[in-house]
Amino acid sequence: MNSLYIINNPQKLSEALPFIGENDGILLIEDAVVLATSDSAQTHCKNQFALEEDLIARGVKDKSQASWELVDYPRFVELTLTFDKSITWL
Amino acid sequence: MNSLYIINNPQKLSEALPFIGENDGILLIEDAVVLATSDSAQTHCKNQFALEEDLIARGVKDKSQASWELVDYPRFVELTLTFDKSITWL
Amino acid sequence: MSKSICIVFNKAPYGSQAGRELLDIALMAAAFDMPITAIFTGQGVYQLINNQQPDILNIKNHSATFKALPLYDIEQILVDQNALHQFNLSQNDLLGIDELQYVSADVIKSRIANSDFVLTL
Amino acid sequence: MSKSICIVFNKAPYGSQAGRELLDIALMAAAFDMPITAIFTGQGVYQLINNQQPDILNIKNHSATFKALPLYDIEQILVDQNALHQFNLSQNDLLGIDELQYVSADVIKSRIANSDFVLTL
Amino acid sequence: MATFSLLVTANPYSSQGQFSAIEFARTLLEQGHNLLRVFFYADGVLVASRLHAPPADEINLTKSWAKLAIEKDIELIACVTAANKRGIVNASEAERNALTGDNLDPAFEISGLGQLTEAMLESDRVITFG
Amino acid sequence: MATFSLLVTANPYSSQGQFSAIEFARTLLEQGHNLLRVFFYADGVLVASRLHAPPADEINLTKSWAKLAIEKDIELIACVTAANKRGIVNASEAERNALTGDNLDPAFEISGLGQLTEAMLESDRVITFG
Repeated sequence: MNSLYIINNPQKLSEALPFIGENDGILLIEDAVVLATSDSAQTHCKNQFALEEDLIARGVKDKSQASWELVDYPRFVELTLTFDKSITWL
Repeated sequence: MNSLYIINNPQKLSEALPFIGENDGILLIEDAVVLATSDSAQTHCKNQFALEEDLIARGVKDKSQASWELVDYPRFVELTLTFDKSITWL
Repeated sequence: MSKSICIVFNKAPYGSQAGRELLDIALMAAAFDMPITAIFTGQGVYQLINNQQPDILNIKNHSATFKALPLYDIEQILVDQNALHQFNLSQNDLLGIDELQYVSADVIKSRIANSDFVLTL
Repeated sequence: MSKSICIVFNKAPYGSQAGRELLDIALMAAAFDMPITAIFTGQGVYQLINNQQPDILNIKNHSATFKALPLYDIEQILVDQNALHQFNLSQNDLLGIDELQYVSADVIKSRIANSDFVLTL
Repeated sequence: MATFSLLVTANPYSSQGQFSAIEFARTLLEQGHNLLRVFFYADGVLVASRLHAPPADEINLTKSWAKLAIEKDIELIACVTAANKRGIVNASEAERNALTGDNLDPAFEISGLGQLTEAMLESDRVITFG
Repeated sequence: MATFSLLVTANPYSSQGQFSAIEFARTLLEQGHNLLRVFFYADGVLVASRLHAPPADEINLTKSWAKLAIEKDIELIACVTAANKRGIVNASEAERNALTGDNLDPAFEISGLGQLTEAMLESDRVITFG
């Protein structure tokens, strides 16, 4: 089964990473979206998403890297159905 | 003026470190006391303290390193007076 | 077959209440006969330290409940051995629970992948 | 002479309310004529990003208040340039406040050392 | 059409999680999915108080949840242990604990953790906001 | 003998800071120092509610503060903005905001941030517990 890892705190991505499979997904939300603006936060995971509304809220949408696909809330809901389950790594 | 830096979260020590002077003090309390049990958390600061009660509460007092001086609550109060001010780095 | 759940302890006691409140979820899931795996990783391994004495700070000690997990039929208890090494801890520092399994991140990864729910707090 | 205070912003908006609630302390200290230095370090530099639009999430935008700091006689505003580099940010990404001083950690260190109070949240 | 439940553990005042959870709930409902239950746990239960007085120009999260619950007939359940410990009580709990007053908002219900486990068993997806 | 004030911003349920602050306060008083004021801000204000019902075998932090305040005549002040936003209100604030009920514990007082600034100016040391 493939999981969508929801990360809302920038410090938590590295903690969850050892458990994330190549075919799992990572979705950055809330404060964690700043990771999408940095080229140092690249992972082995093929499905990297960042919540567009949270990037806009923080004024950093135009700084996000191409390796993170921007998704809005409707896509967020769809992603939770595309993946078999969602794991919010607090 | 010399400051006592109070650290209560293990992730915060490295964040505060660039601002801590050699003659300042560092006091680890609450969850941050686990740093005193690790040889990797050595600093350039000459005055390194860890709150004994918090080490005992977590069952790790006998694992604390000699480079961190154990202090109890009465010493904690005294330290806040020995140093010119206290800075809790949240 | 009932849905399975992984409960991930990744925060130390007693600076947060996460361990305590995750335990309550684990016990409730056990009452519903869900297959449960308790996973200890990151600073969560400190939850299992023996000889905790938070009562000296007037804080309730919940570590005895970890010892009782097998009594609630929670027998899958995985401890991330990388986390133990990272924090300079050994198996002797932990509560004497026969069911503790010291495993690699890959074992935890595959258990998480194969569970229906995974909770952290 | 009145006691001086450093207010240290080290958390990003809007995942926490720290920025907002530290601002209120800064304005109150200004009302008491305390000499104030506002310091932005770590993820706190995101507090100063221009073009923040949290209203799209129904969250109140407090960044305009940072622009108003000089009106409250808070003119010492230090931005940790290491933090900017670390997060791939440049001065152009920040609010247009004439009083922003881009400084090294050592400048912040000595300002902190010479203040009577230092608050983070 | 899928059936969702949400587990909300976020502190309503100091974090963004409750805002995210409400936005997610609204969106899934607009898409025609079902929302069976929102279960509040840990600091998430704090939103169930009716005594909030936020500044006039700011969202009242309790009322936002209540509006959603009334319009869309959604269960808002706060865990009793987490709630009572954090000062969220209904009238009968207040009486049982000899407290003078209560503060549970009428849109919310206090119940046990079993309601979370049941939501897991009866929903296609449970999404956590913390 | 020194004069202390404390700034307490710690969430009383999800963190240890309030326990640490109480222990620190008790210790400094035992040593004969003065404690001018404890100022509660951010999530720290949550402890000022009288409606907590913790499990019987656990500390009630509100009562621990109240005991200290009564025995040693210490001011416990919660910031009005932080408190009202977080659902901590006294009777007059409840009325002004058209809320049905109030929950401020009588050992605590609600006041403005100026009380924190004053404490800084009037104390030898202000220690933060967050």
